Parts: sequence; C-alpha cells; structure tokens
Amino acid sequence: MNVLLVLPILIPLVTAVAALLAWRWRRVQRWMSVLGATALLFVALRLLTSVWRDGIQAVQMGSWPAPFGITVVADLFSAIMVALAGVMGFAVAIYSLSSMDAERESFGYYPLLHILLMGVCGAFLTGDMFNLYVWFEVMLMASFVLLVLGGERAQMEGAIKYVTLNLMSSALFLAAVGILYGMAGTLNMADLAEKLKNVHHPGLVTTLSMLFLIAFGIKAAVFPLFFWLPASYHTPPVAVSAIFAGLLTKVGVYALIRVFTLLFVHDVGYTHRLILVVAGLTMITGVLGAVAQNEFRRILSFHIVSQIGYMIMGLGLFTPLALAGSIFYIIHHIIVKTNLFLVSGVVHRLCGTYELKKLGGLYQVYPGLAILFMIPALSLAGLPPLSGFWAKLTLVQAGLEIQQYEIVAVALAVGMLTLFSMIKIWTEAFWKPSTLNPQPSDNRRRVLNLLFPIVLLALLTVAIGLVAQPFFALAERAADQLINPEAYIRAVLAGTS
Amino acid sequence: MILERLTAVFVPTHLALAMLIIALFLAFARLLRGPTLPDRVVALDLVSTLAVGMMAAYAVMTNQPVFLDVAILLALIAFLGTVAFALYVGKGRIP
Amino acid sequence: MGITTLVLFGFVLALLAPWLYRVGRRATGWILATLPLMQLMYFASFVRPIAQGEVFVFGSAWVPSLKTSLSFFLDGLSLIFALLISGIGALVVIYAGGYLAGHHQLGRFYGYLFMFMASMLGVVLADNVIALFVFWELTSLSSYLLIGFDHEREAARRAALQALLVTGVGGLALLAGLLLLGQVGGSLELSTLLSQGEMVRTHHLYLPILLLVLAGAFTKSAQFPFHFWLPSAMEAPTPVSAYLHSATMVKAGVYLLARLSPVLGGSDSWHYLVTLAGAVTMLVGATLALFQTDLKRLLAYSTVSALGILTLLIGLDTTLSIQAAMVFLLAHAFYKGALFLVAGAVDHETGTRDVTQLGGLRQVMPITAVAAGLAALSMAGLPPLLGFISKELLYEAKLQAPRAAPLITGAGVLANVLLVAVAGIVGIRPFLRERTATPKNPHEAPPSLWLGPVMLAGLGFIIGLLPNTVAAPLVSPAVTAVRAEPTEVTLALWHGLNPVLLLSVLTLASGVGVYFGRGVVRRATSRLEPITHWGPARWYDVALDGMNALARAQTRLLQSGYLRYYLLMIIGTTVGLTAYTLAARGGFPRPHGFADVRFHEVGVAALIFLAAVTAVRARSRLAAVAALGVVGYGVALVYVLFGAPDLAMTQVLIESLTVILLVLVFYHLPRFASLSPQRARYRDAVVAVAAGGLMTALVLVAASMRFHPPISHYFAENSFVRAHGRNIVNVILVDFRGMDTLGEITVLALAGIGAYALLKLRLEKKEGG
Amino acid sequence: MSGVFSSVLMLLGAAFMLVAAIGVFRMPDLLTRMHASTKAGALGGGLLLLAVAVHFGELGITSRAVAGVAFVILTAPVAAHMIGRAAYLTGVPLWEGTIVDELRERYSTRSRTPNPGTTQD
Amino acid sequence: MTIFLWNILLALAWLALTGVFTPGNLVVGFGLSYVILRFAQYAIGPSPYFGKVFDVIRFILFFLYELIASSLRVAHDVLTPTHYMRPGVIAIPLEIESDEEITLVANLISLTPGTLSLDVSADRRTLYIHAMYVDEEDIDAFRQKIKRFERKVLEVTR
Amino acid sequence: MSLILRTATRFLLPLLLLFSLFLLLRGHNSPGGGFVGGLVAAAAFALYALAFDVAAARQLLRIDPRQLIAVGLLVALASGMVAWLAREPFMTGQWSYITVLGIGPVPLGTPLIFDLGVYLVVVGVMLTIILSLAEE
Amino acid sequence: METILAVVIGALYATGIYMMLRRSLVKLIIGLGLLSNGANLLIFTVGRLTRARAPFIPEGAETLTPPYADPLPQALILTAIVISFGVLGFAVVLFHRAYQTVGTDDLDEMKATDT
Ligand code: NA
Ligand code: NA
Repeated sequence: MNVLLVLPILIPLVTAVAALLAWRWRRVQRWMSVLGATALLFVALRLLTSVWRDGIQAVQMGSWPAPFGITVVADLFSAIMVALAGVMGFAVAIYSLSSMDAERESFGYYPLLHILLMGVCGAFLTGDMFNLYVWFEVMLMASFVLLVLGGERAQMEGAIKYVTLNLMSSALFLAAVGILYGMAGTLNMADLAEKLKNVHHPGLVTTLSMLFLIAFGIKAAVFPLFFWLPASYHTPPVAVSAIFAGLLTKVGVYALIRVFTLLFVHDVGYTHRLILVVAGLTMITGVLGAVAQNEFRRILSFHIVSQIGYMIMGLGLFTPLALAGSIFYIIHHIIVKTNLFLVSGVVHRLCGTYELKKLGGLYQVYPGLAILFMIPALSLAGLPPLSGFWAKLTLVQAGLEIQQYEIVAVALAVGMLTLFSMIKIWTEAFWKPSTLNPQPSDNRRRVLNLLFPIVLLALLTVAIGLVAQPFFALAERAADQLINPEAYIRAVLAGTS
Repeated sequence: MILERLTAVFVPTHLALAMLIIALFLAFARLLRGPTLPDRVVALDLVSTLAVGMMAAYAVMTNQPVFLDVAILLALIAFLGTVAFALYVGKGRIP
Repeated sequence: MGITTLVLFGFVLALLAPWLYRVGRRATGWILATLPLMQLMYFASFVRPIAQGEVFVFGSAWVPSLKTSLSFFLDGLSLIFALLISGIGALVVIYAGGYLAGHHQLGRFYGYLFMFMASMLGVVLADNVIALFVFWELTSLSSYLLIGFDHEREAARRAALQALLVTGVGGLALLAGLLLLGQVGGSLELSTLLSQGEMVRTHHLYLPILLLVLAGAFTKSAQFPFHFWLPSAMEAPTPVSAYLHSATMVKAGVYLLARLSPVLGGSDSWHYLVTLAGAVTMLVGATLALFQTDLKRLLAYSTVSALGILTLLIGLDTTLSIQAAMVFLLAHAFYKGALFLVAGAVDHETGTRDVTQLGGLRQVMPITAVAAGLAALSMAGLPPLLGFISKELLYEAKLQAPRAAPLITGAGVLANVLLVAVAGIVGIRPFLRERTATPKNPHEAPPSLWLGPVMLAGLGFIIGLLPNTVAAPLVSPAVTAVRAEPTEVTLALWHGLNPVLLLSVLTLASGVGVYFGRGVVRRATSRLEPITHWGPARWYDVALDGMNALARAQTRLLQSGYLRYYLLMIIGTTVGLTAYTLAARGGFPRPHGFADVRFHEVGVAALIFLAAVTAVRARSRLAAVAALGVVGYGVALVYVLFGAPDLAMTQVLIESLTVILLVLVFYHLPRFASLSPQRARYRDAVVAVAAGGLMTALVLVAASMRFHPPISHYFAENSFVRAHGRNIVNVILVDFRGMDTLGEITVLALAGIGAYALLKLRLEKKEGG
Repeated sequence: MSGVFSSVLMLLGAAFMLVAAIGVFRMPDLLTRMHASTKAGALGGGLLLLAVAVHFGELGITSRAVAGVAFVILTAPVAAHMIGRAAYLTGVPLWEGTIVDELRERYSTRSRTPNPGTTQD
Repeated sequence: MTIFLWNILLALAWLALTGVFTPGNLVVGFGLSYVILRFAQYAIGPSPYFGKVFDVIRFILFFLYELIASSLRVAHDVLTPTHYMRPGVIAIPLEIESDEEITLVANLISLTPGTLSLDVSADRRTLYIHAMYVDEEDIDAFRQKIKRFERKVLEVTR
Repeated sequence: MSLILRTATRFLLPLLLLFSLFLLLRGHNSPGGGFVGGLVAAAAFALYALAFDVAAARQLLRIDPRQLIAVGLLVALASGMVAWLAREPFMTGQWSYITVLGIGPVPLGTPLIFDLGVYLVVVGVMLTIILSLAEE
Repeated sequence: METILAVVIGALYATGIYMMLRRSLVKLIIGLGLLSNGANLLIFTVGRLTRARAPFIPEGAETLTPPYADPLPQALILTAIVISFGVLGFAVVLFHRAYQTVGTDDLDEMKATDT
C-alpha cells in the first residue's frame, strides 16, 4: 500500500473540506490553508524523492486491478509536476494571506484554492483517461469560481469567455475519450498504450489523436486556441492569476505530453510534425500579443501563451533531449511565471495600477523589488545563467541536432521579443520617472509578507540557473521514462495478467 | 409459448409504442406551434407523460422491470418543471 | 585562488557593492579597485609561462548533461584581453568614484560595473562555448543597465534598449552558431575546437556557422550596419563609455573573431566578409565622427572606425595583419580610454561636452591637458607614441594584403586622415586657444579623475618608447594564439624610410589639413546628411515600429474580444484538422446500415432531431427551453431503449432541475433578440453543420471499429460477488471507479460554492493587490 | 389471462394518450387543450402503469407500479391547475366559443389583449 | 391524527416501494416516515381526521365512473371534426373550509376530464373552474353537479 | 400563490423525501443511488421553495445547505479512508453484514457510505444554487 | 441504429454550436445544453448499443451473462452528465450575474477585457 501517491490529491481535499466546515471563521481557514499547503509541499517532495529513488510507482484505487479500476501512478514526470504544484500552492497560499481581501476569504477562497490544487495533482497522477477528464473538470470548475470570485465586471466578462471556451474543450475531450473507449475498449492509459500498438486502422487512431490535440491544446492555450487566456487571466485578484499562470495551462501541456508519448506515437511524422508547427505559431502569436500590450498582467498573460510554444516544441521534436528540454522548461516556467504575477501584485499594491503608462519610479524607491522583478523577467527571456536559459538552450540544441532549423530560429527570435517586452515593463514601471510616486510608508509589513514567496521563488530561479545539473538530470530521466514507456506500462499493469 | 408471447406482448407493446410515438409527434407539433408559452408548457408536460407511458410499455415489451422505476420517477418529477414554468408564466401578474 | 574563483568573485562583489557603498561611501571606489588590481597581478603572473608557449586550461563541471562546463582557457590572446580588462577596470572603478561622487545610486553603479567586469573576463577566458555565451550575454545585460544608468532620461532608456536589442539579436545568432560549431566540431570546448578548423571549413554547415558567428561578433563590435547603437550608448556615464564602449566590451566581437579565426578563418568567405565589414565600418565611423560636436559622440564614432580597423585586420588574415591588430588593440585601448576619461573630466568640470563651446582648458586643467595631448597624439599616430608604431604596422599589413592591397590601403589612409582631424578636435582643441564661457567654472579634476587618463596616456607614451617591453611577452603569444603557429614579434619606432613612413607623413599632413578645413569639409558633406538620416539607425526604428505595428495588428485580429470569433476559430480548427486527418490518413471503414432499426427508435431519434432544430429556430427563450426539454426527454428515452435506466433517471431529473434553474434566471434576463446579420448567420450555420457532420462521421467510424473487446466483463463478473451490488452501473460509480465520483462530487461542490459566492459576494471596484 | 388483461390495459392507455395528444394538437384554445392533455394523459399513463403491474404480477413490481399511478394522480391535477391558472391570469385568450366567464369580474385588471410577455416568450 | 394517518400511509408506501411485505419492514418504514414527518412538521399543520373506509371506497367507484364517462366524452369531442363543447369559467361556492379539503376537491375536479380548477378566491369561499360542457341556459345546473361532487368528498373527509 | 399548490406541496414533500431515501438505499441493487436520490430530495425542497418561499424552505431545512456540501464531502472522503485502517489502498470497500429488522442480513459497506456522501453533496449543492437564485 | 443516432448526435452538435455562435447569453446557455446532450449521446453510441438488457445482475444470480448493455459507458456518461450539469448550473448563475453587472445580454458588449 502506497499512501504517498494519493495524498497529493487527498490533502488538498481534506484542507478544502476543513476550510468549508470552518466557513465562518476566516482566521481558522487561513491557518488551515497554510497547513494544508505545507503538508502538500512536503508530501509532493517526498513523492518526488521516492520516485527518483525507487522508480515508477502505481496504486490501484479500491484494490481493483488495472485496467478495471482506476490507477494512480507516478513516474518522474508526474512527480515533478506534483512537486511543482506543491511549491506553487505553498507560495500562493502564503501570498494570499496578505493579498486576499477579507470578503473573498469569507466566500470560499481557501477551499477553492485547495480544490484547484487537488484537481491539478489528480490530473498529474491519474493513469486513467476518463479520470483525467474528471480531474480536468475539478480543476476547471475551481478555476471558474476563483476567476469570478468577487463579481467585478471585468471578471464577469473574462469569465464568460474562459468558461465557454473551456467547456468547448471539455466537450471535445469527453467525446474523444468516448470514442477511444469505443474503439479500444479500455480507459487505462497503460492498457491503451498496449492496445493501440498494433491496430489495423492506424489512421483512425491518428484522427482520434487530433481530437485530443485540440482538446488539450485549448487547455494548454496553443495557437489558434488560446483566446480564453489573454481574455481572462488579468481579471481576478493577483494571487489567483499567479496560480493560474503557473499551473493551469501546464496541465494541458502535461496531458499533451502524456498522450503523445504514451498513446499516439505510431505516426510521429504527422502528429509530432504538426505539434511542432503549432509550437512555432504559438510562440510567435503569443509573443506578438505580449508586445502589443501595455498592461503589466496582460503582457504576462500573453507570454504564457508564447512560452507554451516552447514547452510543446520539445514534444514536437520528440527526442530524449527535446523532451528533457520541455520538462525543464515547464519546471522553469511555472516558477518564473507565477513569480512574475506575484511581483505584479506587489507593484499594484504599491502603485494602485497595472497600467504601464501610469506606473514608474519603482527602481528608485524599491531596488530590492526591482531585482526581484529582474530575476524572473530575465529568466523568462532566457538570459543566462538563469533557469530559462538552460531550458531554451536544451530545446535549441535538440532542434539543431535533428536539423529542425526553422523552429530553432523561431525559438531564438521569440526569446528576443520576450526580452523586449520584459524590458518594456522594466523601463516603464521601474526606470521611468513617475508622477505617481509610490508611497513607501503604506502598509510596509504586509508588503514584506508578500515578498516572502517572491524571494523564495526568485532564489529557486537563480538556483536552477546556477546549479542546473540536478534539475536537468531530473528532466532527463523523466524524459527517458516518457520516451521508453515500457516501465510505465509494466508498473501499471503489474499484477494483472 | 413463443406464439403466446408474440400475441400477448410483442404485438400489443409495439402497437402501444407506435401510438405513443405518434402522440409524441402531435404533442411536439403543439410545442412547435405555441402560440403562447402555456401552450408549449402543456405540450411539454404531455411529452413527459407520454415518456412515462413509453417507458412502462417498454418495461413490458422487454420484460425488464427496471424501466418501471424510471417511469415512476419521471411521473413524480416532471411535474416540477411544469410548476416552475407555470410560476414563470404567472410571475408578477397575479393581483 | 583559481581563475574560476577570481572571475566568480567579481559577481559576488557586484552583489555586495551596493551594501559596501553604504559602508565605504567615498572610499568605496578605491577599496573596490583592489579586486581588478589583484586580478591584474594574477594575470601578470601568467605572462612569463605563456610567453614560453604554455597554455592553461582550468575546468569544473557545470551542467555535464548539456556538455556545459565552467572551464577557462588562458593563452596569449586571452591574456592580453584579461590584462586590459582588469587593468583599465581598476582605473575606471577609481575614476567612477570621483565622477559619480555623491550620486545616490553609485552603489548600484559599482554593482553593475563589477558584474560587467566579471562577465567580460569570463568571455575572454571561457573555454566552453556555452560558458562563453553566458558571459557574453551578461556583458550585454550589464551594458544595458549601465547605459540606462541615468534612467530618468528617456534618451538613456532608449539607448540602453537599442544596445540590448542589437547585441541581443547578435547574441542569439552567436548561440546558434556556436552550438552548430560544437556539433560539427564534436566538442563545445574551444581548446579542442581550435584544432578542428579543417573539418569545420569543409562541412556543409560551415557557411551558416560563419554567418551566425559573424552576426554575433559584428553586432557586439558595432560593425556597419550595426554600428549605430554605439554612439547612442554614449548616454551612459563616461566611465562606462571609456570602459565598455571603447576599451573592452565592444572588443569582445574582435576577440571572438580573433579567437575563432583558426577554426573559421582561412576561407574566402571569411576573408571577404570580415574584410569588407571592417573596411566599410572604418570609413563610415571616421566620416561620421567628423560631423559630431559632442565630445563623446566624436569619440564613439572614432571608436567605431577603430573597431572597423581591427576587424579589417583580422579579415586580412595574415600574420602581419594579426600583429598589427594586437598592437592597435593595445594602442587604441590606451589612447581611447584616456580620451574618454578626459572627456568625462571635462564634462564634469565644465558642464558641457560641446567642442564648439570649449577652449583654453589647459590653464585650469593642466594635468588633464597633458594626458589628453599625449592620448590625442597617439591617436593621430605621432612618434614616439604607441599609436605611431601601431599605425606603421597597420599600413604595412594593408600594403601586404593578399588581395586588393591598394584599395584597402587607400581606404585605410583615408580613414586615418579623418581620425587625425578627430584627434585634434577631441584632444587638442579644447585645451588650446582662448578660454570660453562654460556652464560650470572648471578646476583641475580631483586625482581620481586624472589618475586614469594620465596612466593610460602615459602607458601609450612609455610603450611607444620601449615597444619591446610588450612585444615578446604579450603581442607574440597573442599572435601565436590567433595564427595557431609560433610567431615572434619585434616592434620598433624606426623602420627606416619606406612607403609606410611616407604614408604616415601623408596621413598626418592631410589630417592637419582636414582639421583646419573641417568647416569646409563639413559644409561639403552636409549634403550627405539626409542620407545619414536614412541610415541603419533609422532602419532600427522602422523595424521596431514595424514590429510593434505588426503585433498590434495581429492582436487586434486574433484577440478581437468577440467570443464567437474565438469559438469559430476553435471549431474551424477542429473541423479542418480532424476532417483533413480523417480524409488523408484515416480511410473510412464501412459504416452500419439502416437494417436493424425499430419504428419507435426512429421515432424517438427523429423527435430529438426536430426538437434540437426547434431550439435553434425558436423565437422566444422559453420556447427554446421547452424544446431543450423535449431533447432531454428524448435522450432519456434513448437511454431506456438501450438498457440504461440509471442514465435515464439522471437525465430526467437533471432536465427538470435545469428547467427550474433556467426559469429562475430567465425572470431577469432579457428576451431573445436576433442580433447577427444574415450573412453571419449563414456562415455560422455552415460551420455548425460542418462540425455536426464531422461528429456524425466520427461516430459512424468509431461505432463500426473496435480494436479490442471492452473490459466490462470484469464488472459483470465481480459486481455482485466482490462488490455486493447488483446494479453494475452504481457499483462502478461508487466502487470500481469511485475516484471518478469523488472528483465529480467535488465539481458539484464547487458549482454550489461558486453560485453562492457569485450571487452573494459583490465587490465594487476594489481589487486585491 | 393476465397477459390479455395487461395488453388490453396497455392498448387502452396508449389510445387514451393518443387521444390526449390529438386533443392538444387540434383543440382551439389553451384551456380546452388542457382538458384533453392533463386528464386523458394522466388516465393513459395510469393505465399503462397498471398494465405493467398486471404483466409482471410480482408483488414488488406491482406495488411500485401502483405507487407510480398514485404519483400521476397526485401531481397531474396540480400541474394542470397551475398552468391553467397562470395562463388565465396572464390573459391567454379564451376560445371565441366560450359562453361564460365568471372569473373575469374578480380580476378586472385582466388585460384584454394578450400579454406579449407570455405569448411571445 | 392526520399526522398519524399520513405516517401509516407513508409506512405502507415504503412497503410498496421496497416490495418486501413483512411486519419488520413495516416497522422500518414507519420509523423512516416518522423521522421524515418530524423533520417536515413545519410543512404539515395540525389537521383533524375522520376515517371512513366505506365512504372512501364508494367515493372511489363514483369517481372512476365520472372519470371514464367524461373521458369518453372528451375523447369523442377530440376525435370528431366538429367541436360540441360549450366551455366556460364558472364560480362554485364552497362549503368546505380546510386547505386539504379544498385541494382534494379541486384536484378531483381537475382530474376529471372536462373540468379544470382554475383558482380559489382569497376568502376560500369560491372555486373557479373551467368546464367544457356548460349548459348556457342553466349554469346553475352545472354548479349543482359540482356541488354534489363536493358533498361526496365531504362525506369521505368528515 | 396558489392554495392548491401549497397544500399539495405539503403532502408531496414527505413523499418525495421518502422516495429519495428509497432511491438512495436501493441504488446499489436497482436503479437509483446517491446522485439520483439527492436530486429528488433537492427537488422536494425546491418545490417547497417555489410553492411557499425561500425563507420557508430554509426554515424547513434548518441546516445550511452549504454545510451539507462540506459534510457530504467529508463522508465520502472518510468512507474511502476507512480502507487505510485495513492497510488497503484508498477506497477499497470494507464490508460487513448487518441484520436489519424485517429484511434480514444486509451487506453494509463503505461504498454505500460513499454513496451517502454523494447524496448529501448533491442535496447541498442543488439547494445552495436554487435557494440563492430564488432569493434574487 | 448507430447510423441514425450518429445523425442525431451531429444535429445536436450542430445546433449547439450554432446557438453558441450567437451574440446572446441566453442562446449560449441553450447551446451548451444541446452540446452536452450531444456529447453524452456520443459516448453512449460509440460505447456500443445493446437493446433493452440493462446491466443488472438478476436476483439469485451471481454474475451477468452476455448480452447486456455495457455498464462502463453508462457510468462514464452518468459522471459526465453530473459534471456538465454542475458546470451548466454555475454557468447559468454566471451569465445571470454578468447580465446584471454589464447590463446587457449582448456578448459583443463584453469585450473590454481583451485588447
Ligand atoms: Na445509480
Ligand atoms: Na458519478
């Protein structure tokens, strides 16, 4: 019995239920939230070390053997993602303490936050296609509510698009799962991998894979399916934006990587080539979108799109190095992007706006904050020796190795434009003299509380940059498990004949 | 044995189902035509009642009593929608 | 203390500098200068062994999986650069303490300066190309921060961005080039790659590699047409200009060319490309310099020209030309560094850098004036200064150029003539003639401000007198490194009466002529101004504006804000991609026929179909809801007909509750209105029908295709025996797949909380930070 | 015997329902349509459920079927009343052949023209 | 009293629903119903109860007759091309007073084809019904017919 | 509001609630289960809210439906964790036979308790939404 | 029968999508309803149709012998129905509030959050 595997799903749920029961006691909820997030972080890191040490692990829910019951399974990729969810959950839970308003806190913010984490961890850990759908929905529903919590006009408008387009994706995903079951007769991913190996009509499987590509593509916000993201991510309170930015689209990316390494690998020349094209277009359209923006969080939102392109570029290249690059990129990106949103929140707290036009003068008054912005911003742009550099370097290297020069050129150029728009924020918000004059006296202690998770994540970014090897080794081994799925399949189907 | 089942079950159930289907289309035609909302509500209510009947007939036809459970649930619940519609129709216009 | 520690310590000091400044205040510059001084001494200790032909490689692992190591490599070429960087660095740190004394951001300034210094050392010392690139980018970044140091001024911010973008783009090209080079050469370590020249030059990727690397080098070293960022970078405080933009960073590109010439050089493409770029840059820089009135911009353009000369020399690719390049490197570093520092001191004291407003400063700033004079004379190439020796070598190399020697020599002379005039304008004129009124009343600069110029100008003078103090220990090993063959260099002031000397005299005489006739020259060439207006700086602006415009246009088009366009796009993509894949790669299996159907089944199906269509065509909302209800009951009937009572029950219940929900909400929502124009409706109908058709096709295909029998038999066998339930569906829900249901009720719970929060929590404009 | 009885009940029920549907389809105004639908419908549904009861003849099933009949009888008139009342009160027009309306004086405010909110919505 | 009756009825309903007719199950059903009734006591006010089984059965027979007769009449009208009906909205003065009785009467009237309870006056003294077959000349005759119906109900409930 | 509807509702409410329990308890062997049962119970209260008003429905319910959601989730979660006591994976059914008066030995297991959790959540959620919406 | 249901599914998708492409919130809701019915019916159909034999193990038997309707797709659909019902319920409330906040039902008026 391996309790460790389900705990990342159950701890957030227990936390959420406890917070729900304590609906009226805001302080209790806050403590619960921090406690739950800490426990999740701890368990997630334990899981990661355990999988690193002992290899892929699987547990059958309800003791029903695979493929009949639902398998919870952690390979390194899953474990890494869960660990990241733990880190992000922890950072945002702490950040929320000082940034969330009392009204939202008393209307279910903490339960929602933790259920979101539950859905995310569930999606990372499940070994069952339909169960994945369920976790997607859990995550999505939590994000819907978090997005609208507060009921401001912008939130409503953003949410309508977010909800509608994501429902579209869910409907597609559901249909795809249904068809998959109809054709292969099973839902267990490892079992599916076995059964899809030698089919008489591989073309049908390819067609089916297109449905998954689009369904997950919408969740991952790739071109031309990303519209919901820039329309909504800048509307909720910044703690919510931050956790969205860090985790949500990455679940889509996770799912893409999972199914296109485990299930749909029979026609790589078509499917993965297509993914590569999508990756390129996603990078370009996303970054150009960012260039066109003049609002802190909108710039960041469009950059999420652009960065997703890099993450699936590795999948499209489909070599061990490329996949390692993707995974490394995800690790890097989640930390950095969340942090940038958190910084934007501090800026907003200090200046009362996200508009670059109105911002300014922060460099003068808050050099520390300037550094805390610079680190993730430059990392995002891929400047060495920060985490983003290694991520980009790996992908570029992988692309060059198999002569995919176009995508490499795109990746490099987009990196440049990313730098350009990060610098735009820097110039406008930090360097430019301001008429606004940020007030340093105002609730300094609360701002300091806000800075704690930011510093933590920034240090992590620097650490990954300076000591990249262990992280890269992790990504490398995870990629190896993805590209050679036999171990995964064996771990899941062990004990079934 | 087979013949008996044919006359006792097959023919009457199929006949009943056929009648119910025709009834369903008639009810639907009213729903389509209106002209007022209450007309449509009446039609929808009838559709649900017809569905109860079809489920009952089908339970007999297939010799599966589980479908009866669906029928009685529908009988009990469809009423709710009708009441809601009726309240909507009458909302704010009752002295 | 190894090289690694020494280089990295610079970064640590960069982090500590702001804090140190809080403690050390005015003395900080002097304290901090000890690090570059220590580095200088450390590198000096390598002079002897390297002159004896040794090469040092220090390595430590960094990211072995990516073949990246933090390895350093010290040979003659690295050494000469390392000495310049640390030596001039020490002077500049001291100078900055005086120049920016009292500036409230001086601490940060030191931080950036040290970050730059460490990165620059990293660039010239790195063995691993990725490590080299890391440091390369860090120089760009620190340069950005330094150019924009005066960040309250828009011009400074713009210039910083320009420099970053231009060198950044080049940097990316360089990265690609280096990676390809590593791929072709089989190693990422320069020390290994240097011996792979033959293999690289014959590889089909040679030309791309060359172009990419040159892009990196040319942007960094401000070669035409990328030169324009350098004059703009004069927005930086003067110590920065002296250090980064004349003595060190801009020469990183030159370093790279020299470093890689054993690998990439020796081909025609190398020769033509590098020489041409160098020649054009040399001429353009010198010409444009003459138009300037701002001291620093004058110097900047002359630096551009100097960088062109260096590039040209490396492009010539002969032992002599490399020799000339190395000597010119030294000479230029000394005189240009000195002149920049002088310009800074003048600006600091007088409050202006406009040469037309300056005059007679020798009276009030005698020490500075001496330093300036010496440096200017070196720049003009007057004996016995180092500048003279270097110019002699330069002409010699040009005269012996393998191809087009007369042309190259002519261009060289022309450029040097102009540079002589520039030297006069910059280094001589402000100090001679009458005193003029200046914004500030000048005094002699404090020692921190004149120490640098005096030292550098003095070095140019001393080495000019004793050229062989550097020839054997420094220049020879450097040339050896670049040529990858042992070379002995001897330098002398006097070579006898030869064509080179003749050219020197000619240059000087013409230069003095141009100096006095500069008004005429300016007027004559002022007609060219519109052309310069349309030069590369303008291209940069146009490119930037174009990119911004493109970004805006694209975003307006894609992120239009209309939900239905988003939906159309997504649905269109789905239909297009799936249908294409199905047609191109799927192949349709034969679908089921109509054989096995029953009347009542068809009836129910038809009812659903009609009701769905009715829902669309309904003119009123409630009619649509009623039609939706019929769809729901119809679907429930389908579930009954095909043996799914639990589903039917659920469907029925949900149908009723949905009606209640909708009715409750529709109390408040407005009536249907037909808002879309006819054309949009047709378009949407086409898309919708296509999507529906696709789903139909998929169902047909999937329903007739089964690769494997389903796993359901297990549930049929175990539901009662092991899970104690006869309703298999329910047993699946609460037991076999209970995890699904746990997620499902969580979703429901969220819906409840969400609806509650939406309805009860209404914040007005009040956002959490 | 029970087979025949059940068949008769079933056909009778179905026939009643068909009649109800025809009534709903062709009667001239809402209230007269309702006379056909709610009652005949309920009667038909009840008969069909009874047919099930007779067909299976098992106590458990029979009792459930009877409960179903009870549900129909309990809910159908209430639903009919609710619609009829709401429709009447909101001014859904009566058939021109209606001979007397003793409720109208109680609701003098009842609008003569059909309320667009109910007819069109 | 009513609550007790209702309780028994619910317990019986439980037997019917579970299909297990044993005394023990009756007790279980009773217990469950008791809990629910107790839980729902706000909904059910106190109400007197008089049990008259004989009257009930007689009434059921009477009602079934009415039901079938009027059903056939409506069916005939529906199925024939011409409309024979003479519809109208009639006010019926009520003798019964309790909510339950009024509801019972109104529902039975609604269940019978040809008549439909539209509304109850605020003072609960008048029931308005829509009827399909009203004699123009003698509306009171129709009223009397409904009143007879009401009395039959009263016999059962009181 | 209609007197007839109110009166009918007073009688239909317990009937619907009983029916919902019936569906819940029997769901493991016949059509029904926690979800369907919960919906019927929610429908019962919704009907009450429509016939009377929301305040009356809340008073009748006594417990805040949001608390029902939390309790339901807790029940479902706990039923799954029982398996840990037996050192078995999450949600492994734990069964024992309990003799019910009048019916005999009946298998009672954690999946049934799980279903109860589903029931509670469904009731809680539906009522939260409907009652809040009706209060608008 | 699969063929006929396939057409019905196509119709549900088509009508649902068409409704979602309108400018009105109300139509969007109805479109979502149609779409989710289509998706459920799709799973049901491609999971193979079996007439009448519901997956219940009869009294007295320990296992169910074929043929019977596949219970797994039924369970999946049940879960999916419930989820989409929850989502729809939330969406309905959301649209209601959006209408209150924005003051119109016209989706074209709700584009302030994009550029
Ligand atoms: Na069930
Ligand atoms: Na479920």
